[in-house]
Amino acid sequence: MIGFGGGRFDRRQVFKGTGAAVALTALGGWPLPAVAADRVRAGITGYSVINTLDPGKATLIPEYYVLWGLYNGLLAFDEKMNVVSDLAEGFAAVDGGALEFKLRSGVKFHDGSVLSADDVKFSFERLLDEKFASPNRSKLAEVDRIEIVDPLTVRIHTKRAFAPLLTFLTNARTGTQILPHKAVKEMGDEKFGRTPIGTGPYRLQEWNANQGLVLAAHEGYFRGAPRLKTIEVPLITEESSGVTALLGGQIDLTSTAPFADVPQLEKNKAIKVLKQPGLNTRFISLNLRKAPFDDVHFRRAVSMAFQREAMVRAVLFGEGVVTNGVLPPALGPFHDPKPRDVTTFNAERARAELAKSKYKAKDQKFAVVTWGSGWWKRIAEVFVAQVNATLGTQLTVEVTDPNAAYARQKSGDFLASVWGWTGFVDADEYLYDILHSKGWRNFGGYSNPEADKLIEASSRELDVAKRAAICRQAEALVMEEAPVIACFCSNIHNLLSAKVDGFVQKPYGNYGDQFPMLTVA
Amino acid sequence: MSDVLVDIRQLTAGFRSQGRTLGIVRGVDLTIERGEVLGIIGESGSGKTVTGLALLRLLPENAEVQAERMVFDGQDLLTLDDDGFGALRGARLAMIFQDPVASFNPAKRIGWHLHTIFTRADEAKARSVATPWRERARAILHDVGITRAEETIDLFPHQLSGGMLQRVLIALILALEPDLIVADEPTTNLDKLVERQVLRLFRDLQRRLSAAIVFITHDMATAASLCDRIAVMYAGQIVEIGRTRDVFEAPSHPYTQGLVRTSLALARGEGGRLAEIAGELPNPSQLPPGCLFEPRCDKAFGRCRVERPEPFPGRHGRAVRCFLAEMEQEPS
Amino acid sequence: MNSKFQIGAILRNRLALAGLAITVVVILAITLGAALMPHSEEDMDFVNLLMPPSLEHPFGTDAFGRDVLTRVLIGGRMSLMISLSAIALASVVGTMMGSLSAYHGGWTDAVLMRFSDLLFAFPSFVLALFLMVVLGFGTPNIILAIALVYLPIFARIARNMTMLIKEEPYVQAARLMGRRPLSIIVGEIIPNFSAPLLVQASIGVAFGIILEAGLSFIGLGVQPPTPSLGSIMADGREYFSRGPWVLTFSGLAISFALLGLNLLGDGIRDLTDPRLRERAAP
Amino acid sequence: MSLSAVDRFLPAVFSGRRWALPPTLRYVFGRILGALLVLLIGAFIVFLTMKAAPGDPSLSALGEQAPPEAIAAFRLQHGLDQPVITQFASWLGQIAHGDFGNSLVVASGRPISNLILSRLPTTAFVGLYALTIAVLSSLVLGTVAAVWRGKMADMVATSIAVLGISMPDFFLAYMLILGLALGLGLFPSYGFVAPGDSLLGALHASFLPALAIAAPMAAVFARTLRAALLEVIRQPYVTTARSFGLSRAFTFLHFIFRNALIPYVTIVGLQVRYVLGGVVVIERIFGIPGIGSLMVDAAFGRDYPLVQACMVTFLAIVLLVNLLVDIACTGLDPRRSR
Repeated sequence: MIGFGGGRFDRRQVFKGTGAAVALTALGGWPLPAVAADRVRAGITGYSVINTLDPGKATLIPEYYVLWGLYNGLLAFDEKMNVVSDLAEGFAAVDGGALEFKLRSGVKFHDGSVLSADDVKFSFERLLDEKFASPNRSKLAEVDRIEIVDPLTVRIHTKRAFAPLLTFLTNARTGTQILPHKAVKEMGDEKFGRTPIGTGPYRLQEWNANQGLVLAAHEGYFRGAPRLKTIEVPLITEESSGVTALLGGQIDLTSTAPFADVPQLEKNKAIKVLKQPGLNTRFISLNLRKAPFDDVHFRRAVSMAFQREAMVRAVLFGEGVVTNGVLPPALGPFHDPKPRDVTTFNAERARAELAKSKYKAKDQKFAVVTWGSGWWKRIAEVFVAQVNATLGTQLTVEVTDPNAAYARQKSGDFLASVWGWTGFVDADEYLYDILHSKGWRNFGGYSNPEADKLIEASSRELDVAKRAAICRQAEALVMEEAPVIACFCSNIHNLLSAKVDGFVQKPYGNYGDQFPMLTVA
Repeated sequence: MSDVLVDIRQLTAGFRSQGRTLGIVRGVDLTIERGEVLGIIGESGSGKTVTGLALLRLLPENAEVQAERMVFDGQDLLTLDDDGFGALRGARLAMIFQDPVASFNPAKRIGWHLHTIFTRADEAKARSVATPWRERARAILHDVGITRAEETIDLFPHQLSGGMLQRVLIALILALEPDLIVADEPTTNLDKLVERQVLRLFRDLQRRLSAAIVFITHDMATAASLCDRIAVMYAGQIVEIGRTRDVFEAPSHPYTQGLVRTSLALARGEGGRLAEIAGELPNPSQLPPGCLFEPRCDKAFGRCRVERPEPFPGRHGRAVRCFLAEMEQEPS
Repeated sequence: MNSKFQIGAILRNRLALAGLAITVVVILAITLGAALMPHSEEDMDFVNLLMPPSLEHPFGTDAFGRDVLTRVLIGGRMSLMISLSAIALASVVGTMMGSLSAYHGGWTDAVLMRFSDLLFAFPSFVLALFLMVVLGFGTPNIILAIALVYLPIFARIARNMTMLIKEEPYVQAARLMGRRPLSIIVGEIIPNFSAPLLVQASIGVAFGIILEAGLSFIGLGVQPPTPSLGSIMADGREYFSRGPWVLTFSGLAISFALLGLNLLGDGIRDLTDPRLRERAAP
Repeated sequence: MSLSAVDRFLPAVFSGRRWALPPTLRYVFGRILGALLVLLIGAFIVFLTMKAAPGDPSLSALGEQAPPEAIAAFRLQHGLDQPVITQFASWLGQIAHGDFGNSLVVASGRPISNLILSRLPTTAFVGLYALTIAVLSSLVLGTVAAVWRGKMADMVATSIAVLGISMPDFFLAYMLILGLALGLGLFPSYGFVAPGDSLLGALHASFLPALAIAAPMAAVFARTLRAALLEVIRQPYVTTARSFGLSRAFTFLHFIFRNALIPYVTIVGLQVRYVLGGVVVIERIFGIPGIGSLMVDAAFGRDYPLVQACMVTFLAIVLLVNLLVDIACTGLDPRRSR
């Protein structure tokens, strides 16, 4: 059994005799917090479940954290969210609107096989296969067919122009990572998910369900063998436990940090805090099919009835920025920084909107659904307290567990519910999925034909500046009707022990892709 | 060295409770001679058991015991510390309790008890015995009339009857070979037949060890059958003491007279109820100002109500705590 | 022989006395004290978020700028209310179950007591957790979960005591007079073991408070904004390093209250259980 | 030859009329059968109750981005749309083969029996560690309190015991982390070292969680021991032992303590329920990969089969310990064997 506590090591390592300190521990000595310099313990904090390491099946954030280090996509993001090359050396639009990708030569999978265009075609077609039922199928939904030009050249034909395609081919929360055709066929999907093989800098060495994993360096990695031979990845359910573990020297790196602890941790010399506004959006999801949120005036009244700045202070302890829509600032040109009246606190205007509404404040006694005991719960608490104070409503908070809250979102069994999404890398995932009348994350039933048209148009526009302008226009149009009540976007954090260096944080909350960059002093 | 084994003067004992001390024994004077059997008779609450326990310093922690003099075989017990006293117990002093079942360690077998006592006795007598303990155990169980000794050794106390256990207890005492045995109503819980057998054992025991026995009982007849002398206790005082024959045949204290009457009535098979002495023991917190027996005494007169009688000595070590006895004796 | 014993006896009484005093202080605090507090337990103050203890806020403020002392007092009331309701429910149902079981014997007994044994065989917190997951969130469900956890203890006591008492002549007489079993159980049997029930209930209230706190602590607690001691602690744990006073003071408050209840429970047991009283004579 | 050796030497072997084994065995078998029956009924009730729970395991299993097709496929694959009775029947059938099925959410697709078997040693280690701390400290506290009853030592021991009961274990855990781990740096605040890797390391790493679980237990044990000792001290056979002049130490050990052990062991056995309960929260705080944290994850994830399996495991452990305690008490108290 492998574990990840103070002075944890696996027996093989000891028998190999690496590191006198570790060997001493095995002889019954005290567990030493220091680790050998060729390994790092990178905790995944706040999560306890990794179900699969098959990109085609992955849905959970911690699954991505790990598989980003096991696989590559054709493309990747740099820290400024520019799309750069990864397995593809380059790409170009060819006649007929297809995208042609030139693959690097000599890229080896963990099993020693060499990457070819067939693997790319296989990976994408597998994702598109309806029988495979991939949760990431929508990323390639616009793809018509995949053509192998030569062993190192692939063409992707789309049904029509589809702007988000490039971002969806990055090694992010996309599922479009490249798998070895032969190995997957030999193992079958189920087994592959548990013994994954990719081209990434690390391969899976050991996996204890619900406890953690051990990754070993991929010596044949196309950018050169990683410096750190071993990465231990314990799953630490409690974020606060992750902090104490880092402070106590039981781990070296965390994937997240509790918002409250960040200011103190920034003062702590033993620790480095990396942070920036993340690619996420937090809002109050409203059910527009039911009273009172079927009334746009009531929605606007509520949206103007609370101070988002206070919410950021009380909920995130300042670790975030207020938002005026669903597109977060990290999306760059897609984000419109200009404040909107409808998402700005103004008690008088809120009450004026309420007066126009067909609903009376005092009749409103419904519950705002939220979950857990942490900051999700606090969003609802601050929201309800302020809205009640401003409008005289009698809203309450209903805490459930995430599962029940999600089940109610899907079934429409809610009036208002704290909600949010994280790790989306393309504006389309926010606008189309959440606000388009056909978007599958549009739980409230919002429908605006004009907005639908704009959103659809944006995905056809390949010029980034023009596309961003359309997106901003669509968002502005939608937010006037307040189909969701935008709240804020939270910072993302990584905590590093002072002796660890080299981690470059990206707004979508990257993790495993940085493992080969790490150095230990 | 005289024949006096135990000499006690003005023994008082009581229990502290809620900040007060409730007196139970109120100035008992007692001498016990070597090898004699002294019976202490009284109804429950009269202080006879407490006297016995005080003798072996076995009263619980909340007890308060005082005496002017407490000497055992020339040794002053009052100045002896707890360890010194502990060395006497089991070696020279021993006690047998009313409830044989409760006297045994329920978690241990009979053999264990015997073995423990052999060890204690050998240590006290500073000797080493070559005979295997099992053999000694068998022998001593035979001595107290247990025929299936071998099996008995391996049984737990709860598997034996009260009578059997009392026999085993006597066997334990036998092994200890003490000089003084305080037996606190050892036959009360036994049926008549077993009681007779156990009493016979006591006589054997006394003969073999030539130990002095303080036999505490509420039964006049039992006492009469066994004891050389009898002390009658009432409300924490010895109201009458003397040779068994003297006390039994010519009870002097009205209380003793009552006890003897009751006993005779019972022996004749008459219901004891009529002959019983009416009334109850005085409440220790509200003692009568005069004679403690006065409220129940049908012969009480004026003086009894105001003055507490002292023991009035008579012939053959007789002493009676009653003004009537004093008056009867006066002319001679 | 030794006079120290008496001091000890008084000291032991003093512990029980201290328990009573603490309990009275706690009850006064969560009733009168809470009413007299200048702050509201729900009003947020976004200027004074997570302020350390001061004269204005002796226990500091929480993430919403709410006065922690006020919340602890109101939360204590909530916790006590939950625990009392749960124990009341458990004692009534459990006692009836145990008594009926013993009185009727046979199949009723077998089924009811097997059920009670089964409940009793699960670790209490595990059972409560399971029940909360099944029942869903919310105060009534917490009460129900705690009651179910504690039910078998009352059932056992009631069954054992009823077994003894039902053979008593007055119960037999009542039965011969044709009184209904329920009336006999309620009228004749249960009143005869109210003392051990009372002791168990006082211990149970302390137990219930801990159980509620534990459930709230892992996120299965009462609905906000109503505070309970457990939910305050759960909040405080979220920002323990930033504002340790929230968890520390609410934890100390719960420990203080439980100390009082436990000492008092000991005292009641000493008073009602004659076997535990020091005997006046051998 | 020491006396205890004699006591051990004495049993049955030599005596003729010996009946001990068959009834004792019959008693033990009866108890085992009874426990199995309770286990079966327990499993049944847990299963039915779990089915009544709200929520949908497919949502937890597939994550928040899962589209409807994936959910439908998942439900079909795991038979979640079948009638409850059908599901229960197939579940029972699996259990008959020692198979709890696969986890749906927490470790999707993994056999639950493997999951539980890998967690069991961890929980057993921490639990036994806590139990050992509790037993040792309660032996000292309880004995001190009883021997010097009513005196200062009793006061102190009793107060410690009452404080132990009054402090919720999870609060104590945080205070221990604050003081001993983060403050003084004496113990790690997080993580678990398997005793198989380094026993000292394991004892060191698990000290704080074990202490947090042990404290309330130690308090209960100490009070029980004190009460039991005081009860036994009043027994006539103790006075008899004193009247034999047996040494204080011998009397205490063989008469008083030996008999007080019976209620003590009974209570220790009953408290195993408490240990297991405490383990749930404490494991989570300290990040210990045991059954407790598995159960919490399963419960929040609506991993039905895993929650069921955890409940049944907990039930089985408690029943097993009850059985062991029962047998131990029968050994300790000869009056029980009849």
